[in-house]
Parts: sequence; structure tokens; C-alpha cells
Amino acid sequence: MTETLPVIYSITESEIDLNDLLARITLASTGAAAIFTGMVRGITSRGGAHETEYLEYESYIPMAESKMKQVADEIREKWPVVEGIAIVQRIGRLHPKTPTVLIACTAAHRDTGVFEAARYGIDRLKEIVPVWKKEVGPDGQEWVEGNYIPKPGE
Amino acid sequence: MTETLPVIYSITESEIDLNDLLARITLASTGAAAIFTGMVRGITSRGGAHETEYLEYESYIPMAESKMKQVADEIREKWPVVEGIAIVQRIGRLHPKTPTVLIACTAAHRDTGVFEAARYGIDRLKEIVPVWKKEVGPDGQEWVEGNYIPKPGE
Amino acid sequence: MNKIKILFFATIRDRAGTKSMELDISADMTIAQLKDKLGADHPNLKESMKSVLITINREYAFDEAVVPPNAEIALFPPVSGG
Amino acid sequence: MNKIKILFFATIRDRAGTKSMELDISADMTIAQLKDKLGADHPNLKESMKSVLITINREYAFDEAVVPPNAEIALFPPVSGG
Repeated sequence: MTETLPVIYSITESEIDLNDLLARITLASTGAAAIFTGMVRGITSRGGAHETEYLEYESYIPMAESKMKQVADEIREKWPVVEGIAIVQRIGRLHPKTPTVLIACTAAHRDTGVFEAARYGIDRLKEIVPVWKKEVGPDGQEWVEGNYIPKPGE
Repeated sequence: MTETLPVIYSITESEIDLNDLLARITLASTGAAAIFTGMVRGITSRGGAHETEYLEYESYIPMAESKMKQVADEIREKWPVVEGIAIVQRIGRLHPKTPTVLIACTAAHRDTGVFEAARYGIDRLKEIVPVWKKEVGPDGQEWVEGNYIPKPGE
Repeated sequence: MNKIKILFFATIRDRAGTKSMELDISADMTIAQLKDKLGADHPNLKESMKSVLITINREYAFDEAVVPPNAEIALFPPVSGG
Repeated sequence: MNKIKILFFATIRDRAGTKSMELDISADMTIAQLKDKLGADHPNLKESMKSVLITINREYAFDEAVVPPNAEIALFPPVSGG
């Protein structure tokens, strides 16, 4: 492999452009991409059913980007065949249906772990990347509570 | 659920626009999407290592679209929580790094089978949707051979 | 007699030298008999008939199926999309 | 004495009433001692100190760690991004 393996990690206030991000992690040897995106739900039924007007995201940006790079490094260690990785979290005021986060992994073939790698990426982002969201709805506003306690070395 | 569950299935000669397709399968209750895309590899190392100048795709279009709908129906039956489904195959002359196929599934949450549903979708498309590709490279051109024999009822 | 339309794709089309043809066949002809007939009438196709996939009106069909009137038949190799 | 900077995020910032502060602390102060001090100096934060996450220079840190000079400390609740 002579091409550099591309990795994108970014906290952004701009729209997440899937076409652009995918192109930036596609190599000449790439034949498959697994992409996860999360969106703001306007209507939630699991747990306490409720409506959401918008989410307000904030981040400890320099640490978040460094932890995203760590997530990308963990993916490469677990799935060495992964070629390109993109991890993007959008922050600011985001309304229902808006993509808020993207994890994308590319590889030569689809049976190499790209799906599992993307799934791992979003799970880890939700554990260790310092981003928080406040939910604003018809009944007021409330911080969404995470529940993962990082361990030493994470 | 009062909203209609969106399903997109299409053979197209146009660029695959991930942003647009994702928006079209996002409901107010959607919080997660798993997307698979395949691209033309310019360099292949698995199997007989070789280079590809371009792929020429063709399809039996009306049957392909009807089989894509069948794949979407199978996904809904296996993962009833899936909200939106998009299955798109691009045909024509496609060069390395170009996305050729997309399978996307949305759901309220990411732990509901969306990743597995997208994986199932691309596996089934490669089994039963009538599309073929001819590979053109420095050493001439050759049809890519599939190997799945559909069973009665497929 | 039944009038049918036959479509060819990919390698099968290359060997047939045409994208489609119309054919009159006997009313009780099965897919197996149609394959024999095509292999006999078009020697280039004879070898392909062993592994070809066949559809009747856009659904996969198998040897025992009887070809209905005005059927749209398609012949092609295993699919290779994606 | 060590000069350090403390950043607050999300619920912890709301309770602290500020995004950041600068502080002079003794050179051998641990994270556990810093939490005690913050809880004592800012009664609003006392309850939060039980479950707060703490970082030193953008890495997660734990009770026994000694706060180095010029450290950038951050306090925040478990993350909820995505």
C-alpha cells in the first residue's frame, strides 16, 4: 500500500456532506464503505415517549478531536484492512431529521469488517468523545445524560 | 406510526447522491442510519491481482427494480423496526472510486438491526438483482462472473 | 402455438449476438424444452444452456415450468451487480 | 503553588455558573483533593463532584493523579454525543 490511509476527524458547525466525506476516504483500492449517521429524532417512543423541538450540542473541541483520532486508531488496530476512516460530529442547534454524526469506514471488500468497524466507531464515540446535548421540547429543556465512565488509559 | 414508511429502489445512470437519499428515508422518528456503498476498485489485490480502467454495468431494469423491492420487503420482514430503505444501483460506464451501489436503512435507534439490515440488503442484491458488469483493464475486457443460483420462489 | 419474447443479457447476449428475439413455441413447452430448442437452433448458446438463469415474466423460473402465452423470457448468467 | 485552568461543560457549567476559571493550587494536589476543594468553594458543585468526569490536559484522569503545573483541567458529566 503506497497511498496514505486517509483519516478525517472533526467537530463542525457545518452540514455533514456524506458525498464529500465518502470521496475523501475512497482510495483506488477501495470497493466498499459502511457509513453510520445519527439524526435528531423529532419523535421518540422508546423510554419516556416525547417530542423534540431541537437539540443543542456542545463539545470540548480540542479533546473531542483528539479522542476521535483515538477511536480511529482503535479501529485500525482492530480491523487492519480498513482503508479510510471519517468521524464527524456536528454541534450547535440541530433540528429533527438533521444528521448530527457520521462514522464511515472503507475497505477493499465488504466482508472485511467495515460494518463492524463503523458500528464500533459510533459506540466508542458515544463513550469517550466529549460532546453533550441539551434537548429542547414542548415541556422545556433538559441535558441528555450519558452513562459511560471512562477507564484509566481511555 | 402514521407516516408512510419510505422505500426507494432504482436503477439509475446518474450519480448516487447519499445526502439526498438519506434525507428521503429519514422520518421524524428516525435517529440512526446504516448505509453501504460499493465503489469501482481501480486496484484489486484479492484473488487475481489486477487493475481496472472502468466497469460497464448493464441491467434487466424492470426485473431489477422488482427484485430490489423484494429485497426491501425481505428486510422489513426480518427487521420490522426499520423505517426507511433505499436500494440504488448505478449502471453504465463507471470509473474507479465511483460509488456504484447504495443500500441504506434507517431506524429510531442504532441497536435495532440497521447495520445487519444494510448488510443483508447488499448481500441479497448481489444474489438476485439482475445486474452484470464487464471489467475493462489494461489486459482487455471480461464479464465478472456471479455464482449464486436463485431458488424457486426467489 | 404461443408467441413469446426472449431477452438476452451479458455473456449470453454476446453469444446470442442479439439482445432479443420473438419466437413461436408449442403451447405446452417447458423451460427445459425451450433451453434444448435454443441450444439446437443457436449452436453458440448450446454450452451456455447448462448454467444459464431463466426468468418468466421477471421471476426466476426452473426446468419444469411451462412457458405461458406472451411470456417475456430472459436468459442471463448469474448476476454480478453491486 | 501551581497555576491551573479549569473548564466546565454541560450540566457542570450550568451549576458552576461559568465556563472556566483560573486557580492557584498547591503543587502536590491530587484530583481527589481538587474535587474536594471545588465542592467546598462552590456549594453548587458539591453534589456533582461525586459523578463528574475530569480530564488533565485532555486525557481522562482519576482521583490519585497529581495535577501538574499549568494543567488544563476539565470537568463534565458523562458524554452524550452522537
